[in-house]
Amino acid sequence: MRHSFFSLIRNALGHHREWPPLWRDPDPKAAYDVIIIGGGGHGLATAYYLAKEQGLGRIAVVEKGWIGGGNSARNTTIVRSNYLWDASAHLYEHSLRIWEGLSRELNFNVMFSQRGVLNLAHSLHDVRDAHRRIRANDLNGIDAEWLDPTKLASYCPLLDISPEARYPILGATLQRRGGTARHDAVVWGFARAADRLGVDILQHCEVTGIPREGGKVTGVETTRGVIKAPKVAIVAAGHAGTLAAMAGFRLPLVSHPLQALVSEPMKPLLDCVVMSNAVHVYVSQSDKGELVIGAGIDPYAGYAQKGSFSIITEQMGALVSLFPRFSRLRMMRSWGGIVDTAPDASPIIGKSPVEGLYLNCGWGTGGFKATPGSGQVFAQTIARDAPHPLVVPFTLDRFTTGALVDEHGAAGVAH
Amino acid sequence: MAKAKEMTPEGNTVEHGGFDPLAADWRDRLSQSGTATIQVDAAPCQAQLTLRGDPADPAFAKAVEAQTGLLPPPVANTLTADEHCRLLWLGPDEWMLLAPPHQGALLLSGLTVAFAALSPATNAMVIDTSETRRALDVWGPDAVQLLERGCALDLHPRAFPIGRCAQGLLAGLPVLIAHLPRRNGANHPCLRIFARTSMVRHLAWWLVDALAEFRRPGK
Amino acid sequence: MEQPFRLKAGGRIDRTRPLRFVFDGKGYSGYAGDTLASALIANGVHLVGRSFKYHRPRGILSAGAEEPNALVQLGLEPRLVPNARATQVDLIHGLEADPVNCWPNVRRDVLAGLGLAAPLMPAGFYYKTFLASRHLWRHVFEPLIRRAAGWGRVPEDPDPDVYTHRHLHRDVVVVGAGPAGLAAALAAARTGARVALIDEGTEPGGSLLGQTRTLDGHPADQWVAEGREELSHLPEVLVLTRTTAAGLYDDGTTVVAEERLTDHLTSHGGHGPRARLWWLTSKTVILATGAHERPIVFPENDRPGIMLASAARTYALRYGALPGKRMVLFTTNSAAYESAIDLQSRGLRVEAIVDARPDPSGPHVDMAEALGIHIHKGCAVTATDGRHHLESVEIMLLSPDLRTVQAPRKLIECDLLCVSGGWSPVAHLYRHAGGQVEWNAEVRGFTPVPGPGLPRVVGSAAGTHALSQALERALTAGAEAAREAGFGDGSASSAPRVTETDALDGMDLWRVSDQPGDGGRAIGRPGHLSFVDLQNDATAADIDQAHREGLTNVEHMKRYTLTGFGTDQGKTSQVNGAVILARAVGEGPEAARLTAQRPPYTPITFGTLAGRRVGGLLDTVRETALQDIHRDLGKNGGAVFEPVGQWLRPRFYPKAGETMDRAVARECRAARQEAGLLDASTLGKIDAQGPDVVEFLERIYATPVASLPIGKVRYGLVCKDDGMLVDDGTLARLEETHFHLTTTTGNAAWTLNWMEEWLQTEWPDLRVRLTSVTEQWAVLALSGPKAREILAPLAPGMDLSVEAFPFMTWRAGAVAGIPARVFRVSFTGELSFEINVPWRYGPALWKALLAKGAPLGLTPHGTETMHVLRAEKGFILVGQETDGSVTPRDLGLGGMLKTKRDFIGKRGMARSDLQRPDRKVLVGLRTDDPAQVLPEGSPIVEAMSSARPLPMLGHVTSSYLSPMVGRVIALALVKGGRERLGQTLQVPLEDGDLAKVTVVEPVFWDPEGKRRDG
Amino acid sequence: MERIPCPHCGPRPLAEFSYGGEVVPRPDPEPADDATWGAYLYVRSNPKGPQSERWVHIHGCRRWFTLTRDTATHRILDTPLRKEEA
Ligand SMILES: Cc1cc2nc3c(=O)[nH]c(=O)nc-3n(C[C@H](O)[C@H](O)[C@H](O)COP(=O)(O)OP(=O)(O)OC[C@H]3O[C@@H](n4cnc5c(N)ncnc54)[C@H](O)[C@@H]3O)c2cc1C
Ligand SMILES: NC(=O)c1ccc[n+]([C@@H]2O[C@H](COP(=O)([O-])OP(=O)(O)OC[C@H]3O[C@@H](n4cnc5c(N)ncnc54)[C@H](O)[C@@H]3O)[C@@H](O)[C@H]2O)c1
Ligand SMILES: Cc1cc2nc3c(=O)[nH]c(=O)nc-3n(C[C@H](O)[C@H](O)[C@H](O)COP(=O)(O)O)c2cc1C
Ligand SMILES: [Zn+2]
Repeated sequence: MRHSFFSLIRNALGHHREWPPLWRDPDPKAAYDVIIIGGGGHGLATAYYLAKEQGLGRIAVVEKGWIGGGNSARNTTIVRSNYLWDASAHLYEHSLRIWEGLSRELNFNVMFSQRGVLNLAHSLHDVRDAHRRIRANDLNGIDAEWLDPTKLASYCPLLDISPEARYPILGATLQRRGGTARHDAVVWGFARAADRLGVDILQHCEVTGIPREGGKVTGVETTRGVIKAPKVAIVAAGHAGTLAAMAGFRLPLVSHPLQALVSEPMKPLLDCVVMSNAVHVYVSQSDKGELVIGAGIDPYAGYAQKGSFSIITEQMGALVSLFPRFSRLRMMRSWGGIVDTAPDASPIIGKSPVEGLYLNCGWGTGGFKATPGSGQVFAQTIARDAPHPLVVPFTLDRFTTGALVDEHGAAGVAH
Repeated sequence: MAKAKEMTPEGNTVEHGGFDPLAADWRDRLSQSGTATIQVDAAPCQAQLTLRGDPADPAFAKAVEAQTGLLPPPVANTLTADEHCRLLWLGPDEWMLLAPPHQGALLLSGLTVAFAALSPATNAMVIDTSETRRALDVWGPDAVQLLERGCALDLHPRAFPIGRCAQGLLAGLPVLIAHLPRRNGANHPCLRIFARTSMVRHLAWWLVDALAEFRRPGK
Repeated sequence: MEQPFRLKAGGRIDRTRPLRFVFDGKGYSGYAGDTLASALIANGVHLVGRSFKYHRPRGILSAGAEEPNALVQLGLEPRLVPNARATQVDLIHGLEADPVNCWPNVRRDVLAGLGLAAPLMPAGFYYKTFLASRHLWRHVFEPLIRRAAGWGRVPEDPDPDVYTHRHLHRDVVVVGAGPAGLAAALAAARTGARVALIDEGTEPGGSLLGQTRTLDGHPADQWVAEGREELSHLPEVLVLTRTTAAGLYDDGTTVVAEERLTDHLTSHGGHGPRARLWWLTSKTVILATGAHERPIVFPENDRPGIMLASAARTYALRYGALPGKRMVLFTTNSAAYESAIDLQSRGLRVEAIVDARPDPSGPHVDMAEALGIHIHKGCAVTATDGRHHLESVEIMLLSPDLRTVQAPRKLIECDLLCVSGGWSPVAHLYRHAGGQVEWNAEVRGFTPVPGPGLPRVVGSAAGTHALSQALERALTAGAEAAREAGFGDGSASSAPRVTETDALDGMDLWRVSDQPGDGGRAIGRPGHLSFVDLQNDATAADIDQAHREGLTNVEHMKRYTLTGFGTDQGKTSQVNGAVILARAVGEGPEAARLTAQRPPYTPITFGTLAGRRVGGLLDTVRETALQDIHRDLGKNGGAVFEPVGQWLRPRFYPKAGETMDRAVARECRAARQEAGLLDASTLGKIDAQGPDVVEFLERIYATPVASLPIGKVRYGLVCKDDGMLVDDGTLARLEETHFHLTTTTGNAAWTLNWMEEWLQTEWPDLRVRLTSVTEQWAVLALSGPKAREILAPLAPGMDLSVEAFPFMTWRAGAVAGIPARVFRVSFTGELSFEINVPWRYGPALWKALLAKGAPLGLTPHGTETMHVLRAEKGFILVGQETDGSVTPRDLGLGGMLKTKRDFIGKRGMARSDLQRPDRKVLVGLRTDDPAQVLPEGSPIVEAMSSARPLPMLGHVTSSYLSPMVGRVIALALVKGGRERLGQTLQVPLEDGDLAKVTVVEPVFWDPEGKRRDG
Repeated sequence: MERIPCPHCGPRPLAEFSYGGEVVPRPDPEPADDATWGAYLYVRSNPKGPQSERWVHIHGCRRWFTLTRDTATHRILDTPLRKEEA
């Protein structure tokens, strides 16, 4: 059933009793052409594009919990493409272009909202870096602007731009095409669309082993039995390392807790995304009204989907300093995700040391924005067993050669 | 060639008066911020020497005792003291010697010589760090409460009795806090807080700000 | 009449202290001790807000933290409080409160009609529509949705209040001061342990404050008062009220709590902080957080006048306010009969008890019947009526399987419907610490599953609803917790005798069917909604729909229907929602899973979280000994500062009316032509000594160390093991085994820690001692052709001649009578002395130098001039010419690297990508236009075009107008830059302009280095 | 995880410490090929479960130490022995 205003009316007449499941709940088949491990946004997008663009028939996504319950459920939903290095800029911009038509493509409103993303500069060093990034963005065909404090004040009047501030705001970069999207909708939209193309979405199916024969992957062992496949892809974010271990290799990744929190829902007050690397906080307001607020990662490795309280107090000190009017608002809920941080804050996409086993991980604190693009280029990489041109710089061998794509500056804190 | 260690840690040998981040106006602000139950003041400037060495080497402890009259405190986060000097634990092989300003140079050279005679395995050394920290004193019945506003150490007298010291964070900046029996001869204990010299004014500001909470209206 | 629903007597309010307040623009009165909710009820005000999605009229459901409906906008600018729960707002004189989500007022809300559109707004409707155009979405639909969503308004002005923090260590922390918590705290405190007892309420007592029980023959409040009294005499006990435990961290040993200090005192900001954040670190934690009564899900269960049974009783007994005149109780258990009985005795007429149990019996039933209350057994409320307030309820008989209802319908007129669907233990904090809960059929709630390392749970929170048992177990838990912390022997006194009226009997009724077609008859009118989550307007039908759409995991259902997503975090809806979903799947409550519980327990103010570390106190400000001088210098009120790490460094010293460019030009000229003076005290300084110090430094530095003679200084590079440059500085050899090292300002702490890490973890055998001496030495950099002339008279004992004191050496001696170490290093290319004196003499030295030097043209300069001067010389600045991806070789410093022995970074640099010939390397740029400063960070291209992406060759790292060179200079990292010397490249500028540049050697001033000796 | 046990100072607030990560031995650089070196620089076991890791009491005694922590729960399993308090 296609979604539209008319189908909504039609269903209202039937008391919404006729909506079909967004996706089926099939039993695992004995074998597939490709098995995607990880039912987050990236895994589901990969499955969708495999089915849609690569013409692969039998595809399964196996998810140990509920789809979208990993970082896809936990992120602050910032979407932008204004990365520093060419390789990243091209990859994220590719994704941003897909975002712009995604709701229609999926026939599911992912509530992509191009409300603009600000990155604040608090020191001359920040200004220099901001300028470098803006100018590089321009040559990469990515929209980017510099707002001086005056322009910034009119663009986002809630900000305290007084020069007396402890870390005065010297200006900000703005990507107008950046914004936010509804994280759950992205997962559900891709799941529904993939399901319609025949992809089996297997929830509560945890991969417990990755069997191999002669250095070649043969499928996965799961809590719902062994499933065979000549091609398997690990798209498990924070758990990429544990899955790699099952296949007998290690990755240049460390999993860290990253926390986020929301305020109580408020009437509209903030119509853009604001990020500050220097004081470690970023914020936007969701369509439901809550402020969605992120901060820096917890410093230690961890898989517990929770972090330390001190991070939250620091984050709030920074937020209230930037937005003195927010002081009397209240935190409604806080939570943590497990982010797979790579040494250069860039993802790893491509082949693994095991034949037939592919990797899509290392998105760390900032992979939500890449969800559609990542799925698309990764699908091609899997189907053709050769890296898509956009992912060539992001293959695993960069950690041998040293050709890192160091986005720490542009990736900033976390998003 | 002149040796670096000829440097004196003590101000009187030179003509100019030294700069003190907690000079008059800050001392005034601190004392005026005090309440009936909490007093804050700059601590007197003392010579501060950092001592390093192997506590397992008895010769090291002996050398320290011979020069200072004090044994390195055997227990972590405690201090030993006599009327003149104090020796504070900073780490398993690190201590801070506090001495009257005019004794600093003497102690420095005495310890330097004494340590030179020790086995290289002890890796003993002494260095003048008088300038690196500046201290504040806080005392009064609510002194601990004031610090608890920005310090996660357990400063309750059960856990932090007189004779204890600890390094940690106060107001977000690194400090060393010592619980001393007396303040400048006055007959009450005090908490002496050492902060890095470049940060001590920020700490003083923070304390003044924190004290506002303890002043009753009308006072 | 004032307060028409106020009882003549009774309650814990102070009738001698009447208070005036305003709600929705109308004046009312209440008493000290009231909450806003109880005062509204006393005034007969039940319509307090509008719901989120459908703008339905809503009243007060509860008397506590679980309230989903009664959200108000509190106070006046600038002290607005958005989204306050009226049930937890202490009434104060002059309080102003407004309902939210309605316009122009709560009775005549223009969006009230939205309820009619409910059929078009099922769960997640927005995902299914607005798909036509992304512009329409962004500019029309999304703003509409946003405007309709959200509750309160953010204040217009910055918050005038301050907030504070306090850290405290305890042996035992007890959360919740109801009977269980009080008992546990008493038992623990009697051992002498340090105890904290915290409760979100205004006074200890918890549920005992709204009941009629007796303990040891006395009214419960007497027992509470005695307990409080005893605690107040124990020296190590802290009792905190109006303090909500927000979260339990660190395996359940850190309780984070917010104490509200002034909101209950005045509306215009009290004395002192508004709230305090407590960080309670405890050896053991006891949770005694009670239980929340559960509503029942039935059609139209959301009207004002529908209230939890225990809440109605609390309003009457604790606040002396009657929530209605004629009530009906709808219950699944006997305990709720107490509410009916107590309310009847307070003058309210109980029209009927509708008991879902077919055959209720027991003392409560007998008592109710004795009072002449009619009990409709095996019945359920199936509809309600009343526009802004409940007017009647409709009841029907439940089928034996509870799934359907049967005629006859019966209508009962009433203005209060009390509901009780059982009790849900409050296990929020337990779950924060990783504890699990599971369905407990006996108490019909999800109770904590004990586990190692988890806090103890007592009282209703543990499902122990019988008061005598709760007290007994709490006393034991308190004593045992104290023993674990090292106090007492674990034995506790015996519990007080209780008039036991608890009734555990009850049944499960999760939902009164509103589903035509599932075997039963249609009930209620079409469009009747059965609400599960009152705040987010999530209905049972929404959950059905979520189930049908495949969202059968409770976490999916929550996110799709928004059940439990509101400011109450589902305290009254989570269990109902989870079980309704389980039943849709065909399972019972034991199969239901609750959604994750996360901090905070109730919303916590941002200001409280931030504490005083906001604004200027956000981060430490570091100052050199010269900061006062910098502030005073210059005519415009001192230097212009720039933040560098935590320091504030003078950037330049403008004279009156001078722009930055002119000031910097003046400072540069002085430094090159006469002399300049820079406060370089912020440089990191490390004292390194020990028998193995040379070996250690050889391993750390990429540049050679051992060959450095005593008395000499060398420039050193520090790389990470990946070969990338991270820091630079100088090494001065003081003695055979003693060095003075400098680091960049920004990396000082990092570099020392990095060296210690290698020393302590990798090479513990090396005998080396590292000490930070950053603040031991104030550093003044005196440089310029007249430096020697200025310094000489101040350092009579020091031979400053080139021969006696050559470049890259250091000498000790007195400068201006101050013991000093003088280093002949130069960051400007001019003759230069970096004079180190004990920190405290920095100002004295500064003054002495200026006194001698000013007549000769000595001019203080800031960091900006320093940057220009060093760039003219092609000296790099770590962090400006580098970005973590640049090696020393890329910077043209390869020649300085050690070739023979290993050092940190050597192997890393040998990796293939770091050997690539086309790496970006440091070059100079000469702009065609001599006045065209290139914005730092600008890209460099072969030839500009409109093609995108356009490949970049590199970027400009530094660019300044050089007054001495007489033109703009620039440094840049350019791909294969050395091979491009002489080539013309282009730098696109922001406004579409282009700068043409020629690649040159990166040294613009004195390439032969003749000036450094003066 | 709000508190870390320093072997010298006892349990202290997390903010006083700096995390050093998994313990990784540095290979002999001479024979190491690029893959070995890259693995040493970047590749980690990143276990979900017990991990031997380094911390430094940076705002306390400045000592580095190693402890075992379960990364799945953040619980510290094996704390280095605290030096005798006498
Ligand atoms: C607090 C926070 C804020 C963030 N903010 C932003 C932001 O603003 N912008 C942005 O672009 N990015 C942000 N991110 C990052 C972003 O969330 C992630 O990069 C992105 O969601 C990753 O998607 P994914 O599909 O790869 O991973 P996930 O959504 O985590 O999916 C991986 C899935 O794999 C499953 N899995 C793991 N192990 C197994 C197994 N053995 N068997 C089967 N299944 C398994 C997991 O259960 C999970 O569902 C943030 C992250 C966090 C935590
Ligand atoms: N009929 C029933 O089933 C039922 C239900 C609840 C209570 N009771 C009665 O209460 C007795 C048990 O009393 P109890 O002490 O367990 O519960 P209680 O409800 O009396 O007390 C719990 C207290 O904890 C406080 N609290 C909860 N969460 C908090 C938090 N996060 N921070 C600070 N304070 C918090 C509450 O404000 C309350 O004062 C029972 O024996 C029974 O008599 C009965
Ligand atoms: C962008 C965003 C907005 C959210 N808004 C809310 C909200 O309004 N109410 C709420 O209770 N939780 C909200 N959450 C948090 C989720 O309830 C939940 O905490 C998060 O998905 C992590 O899952 P967990 O807490 O179940 O582990 C939001 C999460 C995200 C990522
Ligand atoms: Zn320590």
